[in-house]
Order: sequence, then structure tokens, then C-alpha cells
Amino acid sequence: MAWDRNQMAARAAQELQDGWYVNLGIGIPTLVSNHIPEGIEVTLQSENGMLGMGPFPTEDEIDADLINAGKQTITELPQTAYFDSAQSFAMIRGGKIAMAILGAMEVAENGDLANWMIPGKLVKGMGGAMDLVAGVGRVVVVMDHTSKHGDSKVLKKCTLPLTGKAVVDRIITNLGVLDVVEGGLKIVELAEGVSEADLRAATEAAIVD
Amino acid sequence: MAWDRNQMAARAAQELQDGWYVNLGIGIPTLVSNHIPEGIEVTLQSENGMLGMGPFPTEDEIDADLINAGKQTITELPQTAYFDSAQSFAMIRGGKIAMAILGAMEVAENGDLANWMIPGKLVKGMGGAMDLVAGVGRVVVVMDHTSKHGDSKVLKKCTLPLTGKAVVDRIITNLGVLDVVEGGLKIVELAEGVSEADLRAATEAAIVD
Amino acid sequence: MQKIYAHAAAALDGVLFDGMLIAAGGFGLCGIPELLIAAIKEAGTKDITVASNNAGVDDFGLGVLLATRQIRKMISSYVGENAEFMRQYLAGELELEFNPQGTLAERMRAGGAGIPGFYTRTGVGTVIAEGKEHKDFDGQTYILERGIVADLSIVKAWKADPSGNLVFRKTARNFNPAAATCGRICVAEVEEIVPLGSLDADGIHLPGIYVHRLIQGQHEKRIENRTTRAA
Amino acid sequence: MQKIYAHAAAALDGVLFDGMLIAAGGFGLCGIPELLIAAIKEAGTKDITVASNNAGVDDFGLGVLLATRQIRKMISSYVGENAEFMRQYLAGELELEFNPQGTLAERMRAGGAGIPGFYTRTGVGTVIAEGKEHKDFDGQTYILERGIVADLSIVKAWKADPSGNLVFRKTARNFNPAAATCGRICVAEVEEIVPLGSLDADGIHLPGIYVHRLIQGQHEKRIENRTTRAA
Repeated sequence: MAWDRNQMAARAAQELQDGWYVNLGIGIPTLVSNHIPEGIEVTLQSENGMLGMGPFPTEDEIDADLINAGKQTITELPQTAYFDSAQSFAMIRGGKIAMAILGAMEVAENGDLANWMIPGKLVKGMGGAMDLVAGVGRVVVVMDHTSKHGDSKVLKKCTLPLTGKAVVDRIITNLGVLDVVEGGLKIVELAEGVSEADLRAATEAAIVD
Repeated sequence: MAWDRNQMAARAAQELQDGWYVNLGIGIPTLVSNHIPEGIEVTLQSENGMLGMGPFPTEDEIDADLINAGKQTITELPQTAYFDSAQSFAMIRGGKIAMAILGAMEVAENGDLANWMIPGKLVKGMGGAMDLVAGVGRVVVVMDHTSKHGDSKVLKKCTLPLTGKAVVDRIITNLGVLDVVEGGLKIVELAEGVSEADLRAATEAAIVD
Repeated sequence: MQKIYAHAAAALDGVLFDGMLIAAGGFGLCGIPELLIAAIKEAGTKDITVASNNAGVDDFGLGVLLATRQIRKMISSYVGENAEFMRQYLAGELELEFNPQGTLAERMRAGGAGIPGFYTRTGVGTVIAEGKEHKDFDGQTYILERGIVADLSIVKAWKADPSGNLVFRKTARNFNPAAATCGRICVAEVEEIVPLGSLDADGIHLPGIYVHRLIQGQHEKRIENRTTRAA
Repeated sequence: MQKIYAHAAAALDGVLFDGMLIAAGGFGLCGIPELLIAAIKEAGTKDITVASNNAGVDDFGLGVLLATRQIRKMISSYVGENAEFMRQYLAGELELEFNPQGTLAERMRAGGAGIPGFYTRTGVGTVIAEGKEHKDFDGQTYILERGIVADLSIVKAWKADPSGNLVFRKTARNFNPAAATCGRICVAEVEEIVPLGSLDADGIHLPGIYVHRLIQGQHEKRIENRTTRAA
């Protein structure tokens, strides 16, 4: 019952449309590139300064000058273009990226997103996440529906410092897919073996029809 | 008596320092490049998007893709770099150009400059002049001291729409060289055969010691 | 996703409408989207506002859209080469908004970069500053200028690959990259479309993400001010 | 005007002082000015504020200046790779100003471009917006961010010519161009200085006007996160 990480990534890959330029966050979103549907061509942006991100290199192909936003070694493709970080975020802020698929710590029923900081504990920084959620055309969040302790991460209101206010369009969790709509969240799809009651029980946020 | 166009340009060329990046305006300022002193190396910027502007081309070298800010065909040099207009004016506004040498219609004792518009008569536009006077390190104006009718163009106050307010550092005319200082203009140099009385008589602006 | 179109008219199909704002690349007659301008003339689109550094000459560049009275307003820094422009403007038939050249380039860049406004010293104390917000930073006064977002960008490059990556040549680059970024739709005309993978990934001046439609064609590349020295 | 210096210490002679603001290029450990960082360590300059997207790792990159306690404050978007940073920060020994990554890049670009402030949607409604001016444009709320002007920029490029024209390689370009533009003085380190005229004038990423001093040297180019697929 419920989707595993790869199934969540595969479901998120269904969000992609042909010709789109897309930014994939670290973690499960990175796995989305393994599930891009047949006939759909997308170009992946790496916000450090690259469009047309290729797969990880073989040992022979490793190049210290070629990394992604997660600092992993990667490769280029025939359509790859490099540019500087100011240009990279100019295109992000300017709405040129059709969609970002990002991880989250918490998401709220009004689309608020928290994914960068746990006060007193985790002080790593927001990286490009705030720019992405403020700038791209559509924000899809991929996350576990509940914490390890079973607490809902799909909330009425985020408790952690926000990455962006009212920025999330769609939430894909291990339990299903929800859209942020007027008044709360709307169930779009249930994961295999998950009932609507299961999903409602795991969700603190208001669910509307 | 007094300097001709080439002598004014030669005098303006004395303002150049080794290693400087300089922007030369249209008209007499363009002639300055013919008088760059021995041992002084300057790099000329063309604000449409080029550093390292070379001389005019021979007939064989003409290239429609290579023009200066006056739309004249030009050539490149070994150190030439091309860039786009946003970058070009980023470096101008950002103070990276050491000096601009520009023509003027009127200049005032407080450094106000008018060189782009005669209301009702001449509606061509300011081009890059407003950006240059606002951004470069030092603004030197090269102009005739008086109009064809003998009216002073070195005024207490400009009568024409301004290109910039309190932006001129030095004025080089056919009669001599003046600096904009506290309280008015200070005579730096007299042209050959020009007396201080001649220069004062041709100047409406306050001259201070 | 196919970006390549057969010709300029096809590439503009569905994106033109009366009263629209078009951002155009080019400086003087250098690097201007001459094929797309000609196609807009044929399409007959009216009441256009054009943001472009210059307005062409009487019979070439944007001048052809002035001659047909398709342009209602120009946002430019210098229009001195165009007698018909001057005539229409002085007769009150054409609106004109002068922008300092660098402010115009930065307004386009800002519009494409999600920046609705920025402060600049350029124009402070001149007619350009009238009616604009003034603000002091560190004892200096600046004015607020707005980003430009256009309905359509038309630009000219040297080479493109099928993904829309563009390379410009010498000073024909000029306003083209900034103009390209500020359009909701950007159509580019190039001298040559080369196979994917044949452009140097480090040498691409404008990534294909900014370019929605692409045509290849013959360019006249007229020279405005042919100036030479003795050989 | 000679821009080429024999080594990093010579290139930094006279430009370092306690309490200064340094803008540094690089993303993670990719494209960082490792030779100049090592020379700043040797110089012993104190109380430095560094604007850099990341803070290196414990024993490489800016981490070496954290280890020696030469850095008083970081302006960064992500510092997650550096345990010593975290220790000093949580102990209150180090100041930290988080900037969203794109805001940091744009602040550097703006500082170098004579733009003291610009508006962005990034960070609206978050802690980043606290204390910053808010302004509405066309019904959207934006915050005012300031340009950064640094006392010194240190950057790393692939190749340079003697006039300071720089070319970067792949994603090692990252913050280097923007950082280079925002310094009153910019010192660049490169892998190779090539003869004047051997770089393609259309392919120069950063014109030499921005680069005051230049050194060539051997780079370790350490890889932070070596990730591979089966061959």
C-alpha cells in the first residue's frame, strides 16, 4: 500500500509536458528524470548555470567543472548551454522555467511551503529554492505525507520558516495527489491501496471537494 | 588664434592615462583616437557592445555586423571583446569606464550638461549620453566656446534640456581648458594666442581662481 | 517540440494582434530582425508599440512599419536617422517615449528577469526623471525605472541550433539578447540553423529556453554609415 | 598596463585590509578561486565579510579561512557542507546572512552594474523579507534588495588573455562573472593565460575591463560529490 520513492517520482513525471524546461530539486525529484514518459522531451535546468543536464557520468567522463545544483558530477547533452548564475536565476525569476518539482518538509493548505530550515537544528540555507518557488510557472511538491512519527506534513499552517507563501500548485505524496485550490486541498488521485479515508486521516489540512 | 578641431582633440587626448577604458562621443571626441600619446595604451568602448574598438576598415574589411555607436563601420583588435547592450551599459553605469569625452551644446558652471535636444527643432534622442555622464568616472566635454552667432555656450545655467546634472569635470574648448570647481569654473589652460581676457569675455559662467 | 518554422509569416502566425507591444533587437540597422519586420508589414497588424533602440531608416528596418503607419508608439533612445519618423512625430501622429539607451537595455533585461523595477542614476535631474519615484541610497539620488515585458520579441542572430540556442556575431549582438528575454513569446531569425550539438555549449549567447520560434533566411544586412580608411 | 602577476600573493599585494568585504566566485567547490583563498590565509587578513554562495568544506575553499577564523561574516545561500561553519555559527562566533541564491547573484550583478536596488518576488512572505521595503507592481508584492559593492572580488576562470578577458568552462562559470563585476578591485586566477588575440572575441564571457589583476596557476579542482553511473 502507498507509493514508494520511485513510484512517487514516476507519478511526478506524469506532470511533464513536451517541450518544457524543468527544474528538479534534490532527493526524490532527482529520480523523476528516470521516469520521463515516451514521446515527452523535457530540458532540465541546473540552477548553478546549465540547461540540458545529462545523466551521471561514467568514471571516465567525470569532470570537476561539470556539476549540478546538488554538487553531483553530471554530463552534458547536444543541446546543452552554460551560463552564469545571474542569468540562471534571471530565467527562473522571469518565469521561463515551466515547472519545478521540489521536496518539502511541510506544506500548507494555502500552498505555503517550508523546505529549508529547522530553527536551532538545521541551518544549511535555502539555496535556490526561494527563487524557484517565486519564479517558475508551476510548483509541484513531492514528499512523504507524514513524518517518521506519523505526524501529518500536509498542514493547515506550516510551523517551520517558509520557503514561499502560497506557491505550491500540486502535492504528490506516498498516499496520493492533491491540488491547492480555493479553500484548501482537493484530492486528485489516490495511491494504489490507499483509500480516501486513509488520506484524509493522514492530512491535517482542510480537504475540499 | 585659438585651437581648431584637431588641436582640441589633441588636447583632450592629453587627458588619457595608461590602462584606461574610455568612451569617445561622436564628432570631435572621435578624433581624439588619432592623438593618443606615445606610451599610453587605452581601450575604447563602443556602447553598442564592444571593448577594443579598432580603426575604420579598408574597403575590403567592411563588415555589416561591426559598427560603432555612431553606426560607422569599424574594425576589431586582438584584445576586442563583444557583449550585449545590457552588459555594455552595466559597465558604464557601474563606473568601470574611467572617462567619457563628449561633445556638448551647452555646459553650465555647476557641471550641468546639455547635448541631446533642442525643443521643437531637434528630436533625435539622447542615445547613451545620459548613461555615460551618470556612470563614468570622469566626464570631459569638448566643444566650441561660443555659437556661430558668438553667444557663449559656457553658461551660468543651461537653457536646453539637460543630459545630466552636475556631471562635467573638465571643459575643453577652442579657447582653452576649464575645470568645474566649487563656485564656478577655473581656468586650467589657455589656447595658443588666447588671452585670459578673451576667454573671460567669451564665457558667461562664473570664473573663479 | 518543433521550434523551426518555414518562413517569417508562419513563425508569426497567431502571435500578432492590434495594439500589441513588441520588443525588437538591433542597433541602427545592425542585427535587426529584418525578415520578421517585413512579415509584420504583410500581416498588417496595427497600433503597435515598439520598444527598440532605434527606428530604422525610411525604407529599411522599423522604418517600413512607420511608412505603413502600423506603429503608434516608439520606446527608443535615438531616432535621428529617420525622416519619416520625425515628420509623423512632429505632426503628432506618433507617440514617442525616449529612454536613455542603457536604461532601455536594462528595462528589457529586467522584464525578462522577473524584476519589475530597479534604481538608476541615469537621468536624475533631467526630463527623464519627471514623474518617476526618486530614492536615495548611500547619499546618492536614483530614480525607479520599470522592467518591460513585451507581448512579442523579435530578434536576429547569426546561428541557431534546433533547440533555439543562439549565437550572435560581433556588434550585431547589441539589444538582441535583452529584447529576446523580455517577450512572452520570442521569435528569432538567423542566418543559419546548424545541427544540434554543433554549437559550443560554452559559447551560446542566449539559451534556447528564451526562443520559442525560429526561422532561417537571407539577410540584406544594409550598412548605414559606410566609413573607411585608405588601404 | 600590466595585469599579469607572478603569483597570488603578489596579485593581492596592497588590496587586503582587516574588516573588508570580499565577493568570491564559485559554486560548491566548482570554479572557486582556490589559489587566492590560500594567499588570503597566508596574508592573515582578519574580520573579513565574504559574499559567496557557499562556504567551502572544512579543509578546502573558503573553509580554510573559517578554520583560521579570518572570516567574521558570510553572505551565502547554502552552507550545508561545512561542519566547522556550523559549529562557529551555532556558537555565535560567526555572523551569517542568508540570501536566496538568485537574489545573491543578482545583488552582485546589480552592484557591478550601478544599480543600488531592485525589486524581486523571491522571499516575499518569508523571513528574508523582514525589514525590507515592500512595494506592489501590477498587483504583485515585491521586496527591495540592494546591490553589493565589494572591496575586492576574487574569481576563477579557465583561460584569460593578457588584457584580462576571461573564458569560463562549463558549470565552473556560476557566480564568477557576477562576483567579478561587483568588486572595486577584481583579481582573477586562471588555468592558462593565452596570447592576446587567441580568444574568440565573440566567446569572451567577461571582458577584461572588469579584471584588474591576473594570475595563472595549478588548480586542484576538488570534486565534492563524485556521482557516477555504470559505464
